[in-house]
Amino acid sequence: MLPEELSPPECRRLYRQMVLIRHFEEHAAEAYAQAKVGGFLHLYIGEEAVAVGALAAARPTDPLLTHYRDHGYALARGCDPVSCMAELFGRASGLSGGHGGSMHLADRSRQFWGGHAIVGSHIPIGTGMAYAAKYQQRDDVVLEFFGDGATGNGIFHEGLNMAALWKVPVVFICENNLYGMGATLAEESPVKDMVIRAEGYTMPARQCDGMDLLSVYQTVKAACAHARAGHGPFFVECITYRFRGHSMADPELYRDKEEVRRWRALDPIPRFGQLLIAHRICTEQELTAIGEEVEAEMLEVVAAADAAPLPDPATVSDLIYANPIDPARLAAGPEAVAGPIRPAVAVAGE
Amino acid sequence: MLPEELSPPECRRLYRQMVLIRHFEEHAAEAYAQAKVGGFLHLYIGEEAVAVGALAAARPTDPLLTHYRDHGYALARGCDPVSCMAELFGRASGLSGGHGGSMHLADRSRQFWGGHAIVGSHIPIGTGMAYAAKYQQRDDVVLEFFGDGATGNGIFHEGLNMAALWKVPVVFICENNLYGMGATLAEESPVKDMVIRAEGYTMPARQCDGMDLLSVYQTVKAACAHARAGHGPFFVECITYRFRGHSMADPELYRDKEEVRRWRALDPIPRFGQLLIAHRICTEQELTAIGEEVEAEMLEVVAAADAAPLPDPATVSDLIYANPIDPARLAAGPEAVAGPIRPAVAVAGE
Amino acid sequence: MAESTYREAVRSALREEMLRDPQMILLGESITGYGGSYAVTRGLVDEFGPQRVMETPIAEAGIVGFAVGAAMGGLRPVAELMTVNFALLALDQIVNSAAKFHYMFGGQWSVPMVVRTVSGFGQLGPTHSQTFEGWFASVPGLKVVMPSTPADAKGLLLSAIRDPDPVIFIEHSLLYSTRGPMPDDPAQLVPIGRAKRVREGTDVTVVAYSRMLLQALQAAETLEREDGCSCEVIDLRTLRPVDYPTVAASVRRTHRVVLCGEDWRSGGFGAALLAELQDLCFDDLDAPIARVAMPDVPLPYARNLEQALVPSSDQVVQAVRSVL
Amino acid sequence: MAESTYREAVRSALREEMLRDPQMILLGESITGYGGSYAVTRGLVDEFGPQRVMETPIAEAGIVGFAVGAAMGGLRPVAELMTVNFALLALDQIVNSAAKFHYMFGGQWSVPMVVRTVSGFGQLGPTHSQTFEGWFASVPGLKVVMPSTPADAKGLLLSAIRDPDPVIFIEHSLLYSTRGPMPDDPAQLVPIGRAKRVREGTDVTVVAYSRMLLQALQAAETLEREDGCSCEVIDLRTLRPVDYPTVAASVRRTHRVVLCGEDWRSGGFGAALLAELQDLCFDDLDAPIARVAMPDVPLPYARNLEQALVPSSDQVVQAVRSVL
Ligand SMILES: Cc1ncc(C[n+]2csc(CCOP(=O)(O)OP(=O)(O)O)c2C)c(N)n1
Ligand SMILES: Cc1ncc(C[n+]2csc(CCOP(=O)(O)OP(=O)(O)O)c2C)c(N)n1
Ligand SMILES: [Mg+2]
Ligand SMILES: [Mg+2]
Repeated sequence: MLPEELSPPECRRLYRQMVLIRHFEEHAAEAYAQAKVGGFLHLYIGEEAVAVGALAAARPTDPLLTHYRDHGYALARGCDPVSCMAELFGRASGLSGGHGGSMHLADRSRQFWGGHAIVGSHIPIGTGMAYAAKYQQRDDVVLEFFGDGATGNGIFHEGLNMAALWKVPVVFICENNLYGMGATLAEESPVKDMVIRAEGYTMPARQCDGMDLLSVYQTVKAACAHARAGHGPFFVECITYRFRGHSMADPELYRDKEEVRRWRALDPIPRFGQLLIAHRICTEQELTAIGEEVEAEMLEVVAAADAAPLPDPATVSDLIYANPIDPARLAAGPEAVAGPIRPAVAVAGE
Repeated sequence: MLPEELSPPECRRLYRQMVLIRHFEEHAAEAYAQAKVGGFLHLYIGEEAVAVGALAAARPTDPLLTHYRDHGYALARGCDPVSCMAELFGRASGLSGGHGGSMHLADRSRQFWGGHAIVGSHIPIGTGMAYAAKYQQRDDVVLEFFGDGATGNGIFHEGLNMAALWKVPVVFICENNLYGMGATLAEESPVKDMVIRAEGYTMPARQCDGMDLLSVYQTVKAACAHARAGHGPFFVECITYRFRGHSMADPELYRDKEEVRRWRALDPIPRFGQLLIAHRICTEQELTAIGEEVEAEMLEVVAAADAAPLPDPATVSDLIYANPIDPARLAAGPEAVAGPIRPAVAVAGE
Repeated sequence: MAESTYREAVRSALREEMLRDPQMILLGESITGYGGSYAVTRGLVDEFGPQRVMETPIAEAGIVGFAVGAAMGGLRPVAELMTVNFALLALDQIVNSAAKFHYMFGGQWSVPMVVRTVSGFGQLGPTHSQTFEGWFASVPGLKVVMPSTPADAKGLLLSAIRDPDPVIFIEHSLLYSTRGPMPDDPAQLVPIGRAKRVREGTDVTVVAYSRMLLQALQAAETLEREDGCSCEVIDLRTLRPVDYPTVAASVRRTHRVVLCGEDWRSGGFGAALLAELQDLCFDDLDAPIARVAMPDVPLPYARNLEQALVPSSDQVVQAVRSVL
Repeated sequence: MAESTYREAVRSALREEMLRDPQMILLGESITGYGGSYAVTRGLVDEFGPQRVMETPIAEAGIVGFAVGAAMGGLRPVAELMTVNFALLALDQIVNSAAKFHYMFGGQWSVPMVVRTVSGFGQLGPTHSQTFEGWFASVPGLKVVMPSTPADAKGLLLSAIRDPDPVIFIEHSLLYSTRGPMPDDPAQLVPIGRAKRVREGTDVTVVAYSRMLLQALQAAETLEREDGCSCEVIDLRTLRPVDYPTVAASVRRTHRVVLCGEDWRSGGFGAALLAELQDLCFDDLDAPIARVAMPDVPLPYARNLEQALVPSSDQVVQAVRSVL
């Protein structure tokens, strides 16, 4: 029943990742209450199986783009928790140098190309990255995560349409948590199942249980195989649920406690834990130990982030451009120059 | 085989409308060559059966919105040909006062709410008009025409999605003429049949032969019945072809003469004419007579448009606002006033 | 005299006008069950039902396009765009549909609609901390309003809803909880296109709107106290059309001007104001027109960086001193 | 010395850079079989194939978003938006993606892409005759270029493609068929951010770009002939960053300035320029800075109305006379 590539150590690693995300988010919430985190904070609690299961099914070298509810993906991709927390704290050592904040984490070294806060805006961007991979004959598959709410936006349509048209290697993963901020699925969408959206592009699609790491893992595994084989994009829908409000500011007037309770009973972490016990991969005690170990790590993470230096206001205007131009310097020079100024082969960001 | 509501006089009227559009367009092309028409001119030649068949299937009171290839719809809706031509000539008596030009014809008195030149932009607008009809419990059905190319734009998605979500009485009519400017269907769309687009919204859809007036008529008839009965939006795809270039500027490098010849053989006008003869509704001679009569009318139309007065440059800044505000006048007055300034029930444009 | 918060003032304008005009509808993202991301529309769906208070998909262009059509169909739509940052997605519908139809179709119909949206900041990061009033105010066919007080928020919103032309109504997230006096007549309207002299002075004219009006008034107090400088403060309230007669009259008396805004310095609304005022008052000016604006930087998340950039009353004080 | 049309100059820049850089791609609407609505890309798909010259759906936001991603993936995309009017549909991707990523993600990557688009008019009607350079030029993170000559069109486009930052490159439909000399070195680059003094003069500084540069030069001849007035004419070429040193140096000599553009007067790019120049040169100015711009009207279709509104060399002449 467990795919054989999911060895016991690997299973324990995945379990630990979900726990790590859960604890990270709880500490982030606490730090927000202490005003160490500002702005909007969107927690991933309840949806851990999606990021962990999906990224386990892909390669660590597969480019990853997500929406703003992005902490879980960053951690599942192996980004340094201290740098993640430091970004939430607005520190210079934060994953995005303190410029982006919670919604805009990114770690290029891990092919994590950002949390994106304009709903759906990253969808055509991922399509373009997938085209670049195809053009350069890399066998990468681009992973794009977004919510059910994003599917109502035109940019979703344009990004999927182009991906289908040009058969690029991308897997679109819709995290259907039944709400777009305060909008229920019935209020925001004429279709209950997001996979139906894919039909307009004749794009293969599959739905899975987003509260079950294995279900997500196996579905995304198949999707990546399809895309990597050159068959074009694949659409995955993960039915999941956020246990907390949309953001810390959310009074949650739009859903009742009973519904939340029902979903909390499906918590992906104990669920996967029970599976590991059933398969004799872990004992109850070992799982508890993992929880305690992660919690201890988190205390250090928060302390380290708290101790991290603030960005220097003197540098606030740096980095607006990769190649800042100073007309004052140029004004002296010639009106035309002999090329080439830059290398022909672009290496983005260099 | 002919629906009984299509009486012989009605059939002759529809035939005449197609001929009228054909001749209007040919004269518009001639006037363009003489620089009496400027800017972009998009001819409807070859697609007459769509506008005439569809509008015959709807009520004259059903709100109508189209894309910029709009002369055919205006004439099929009964707009004065002289006013239409005068608009192309940029005259004050033009349908839009000379402000809009060929791409922006409109005639509110006939519920023709405009040619729209930003591809797809009118789609959510029609959805909104349909919502207003539903809200006010009018049994209008909004008709929206657009091309195959529009289906790749996000605004198409947003407009259809909302229409399906709110079940508004609108019929989306996609004029699939196989090209979006120079883009072939295969270049611009991952799906060959535009009706597939509707599946992503679980919107009922039907394809028809856009070169056959009857096929368009019967399909749109059913679509309107569906929408008017309160069952929500309906999507119609008419397979058609433009015999001329995208616009007068189009060198048509992207398609071969042979393909054009094949489609010209399917010309909707003689095709419907033969049907009328077969049903003994008209004789060959009568059809010829209609052609001559229309041509005679067109010569008068062009002459009248040519004689129409130019807009007065002194009025060029009028009409930017329905309620122009002059701060100079206000500055004297009080900083706050007792309401109400305007009537509670908005009558658009009044 | 009754008091109200800015948030309640906006809500009461919406509510009272909906009671008065059965054709008025609201639409937007998370404006029903959630009550609006800034809680402005809370409770309205319960009172007026989902046909009149419509939860929409996350589709800004569609929302505005839909509202344009609803207005053409005879309704009075007020569309909420959650923040002005997202209005970029709807700009085509605002500029090429709402703002154009009356003129382009020869005056056959107008588009009586309001786009309510919000500017502001507070560690929201580069994509969520922008404000584009200068762009909207440059478009013929639009009217643009940015109230700074609860009374103006209500009075101007009522005027905007009743106006037959499209109005961009920009609120400020940092003003929602501010309180202020309300007029005795709850139906009192504030006319679009009318600025307000909120403080009389003789040495310098400070022009502001929205949140910066508060910074300007605070700066005026400081300057009075510390420099004995008498600032005249004008609340622009409407950005298109601008009440130049009122502003110019003040400049002709003070001969010095400071313009305050929160958008980017290069090409922001302050530049538009400066350009027109230079045309109108060049010979009256004893000093260059000074601007307080956001430096040309995407506002970063880190609190200390944000605080180093956001226009404040201190900057207004310095700007005034620079022209004295 | 070799000559070329503006159209050929743009095409040769695209073609030669594609030959030089295998990572460069083009994408846009009707740029393959059709050859581009202004025939700029004609023939390129035959030479480079559909993988490098991509026909796209009519999806401006998607086109720019795709290009941003392609750039992040290591390609050098040049996206064509058929006209600048349609760029409104892509503004979110331009402003919140392309312009933000390098700063927002702490400099981890840049977005080396070019958006090529076109402004212009000619009885195209209100939705198709706009130009928004002032909006683009107000966005930190963007570079904005508007060449007026074939040589600059080529040299600046080459620089834009090789630049690691996103560049908005705005051509002019009425310049495509104009001819001009080309440098002997076909690979010669014109640096972004460098204005050009195209005519020396002592009485007034006329600043222009794109099509208005031609109007300005024509006006200068007229003024020389009829008024004996010596105009210095500066071709701005780059709108962000603006070469203020060059412009200000000229103003300090002439003490009079006329700014020429085709966008709306209220809040157009001319207002942005005016505001900065009055900060830089207030004491050097002997007259208010004059602007030639489009009146605040949606440009109507009728030829006689359009001609009454479009900025011309006559208007430049009058503007110069108004400041003398
Ligand atoms: C274009 C745009 N519109 C509105 C918003 C405000 N907003 C932020 S998150 C959100 C809801 C998104 O819901 P969904 O896509 O389902 O993701 P989830 O939050 O459920 O993970 C909204 C409306 C935004 N960020 N961008
Ligand atoms: C948003 C937008 N992008 C591009 C254009 C330029 N353009 C005008 S018509 C057209 C092709 C439209 O094709 P289709 O929708 O199939 O309509 P058809 O011309 O075939 O009737 C394009 C790309 C435009 N007007 N609007
Ligand atoms: Mg969701
Ligand atoms: Mg077509």
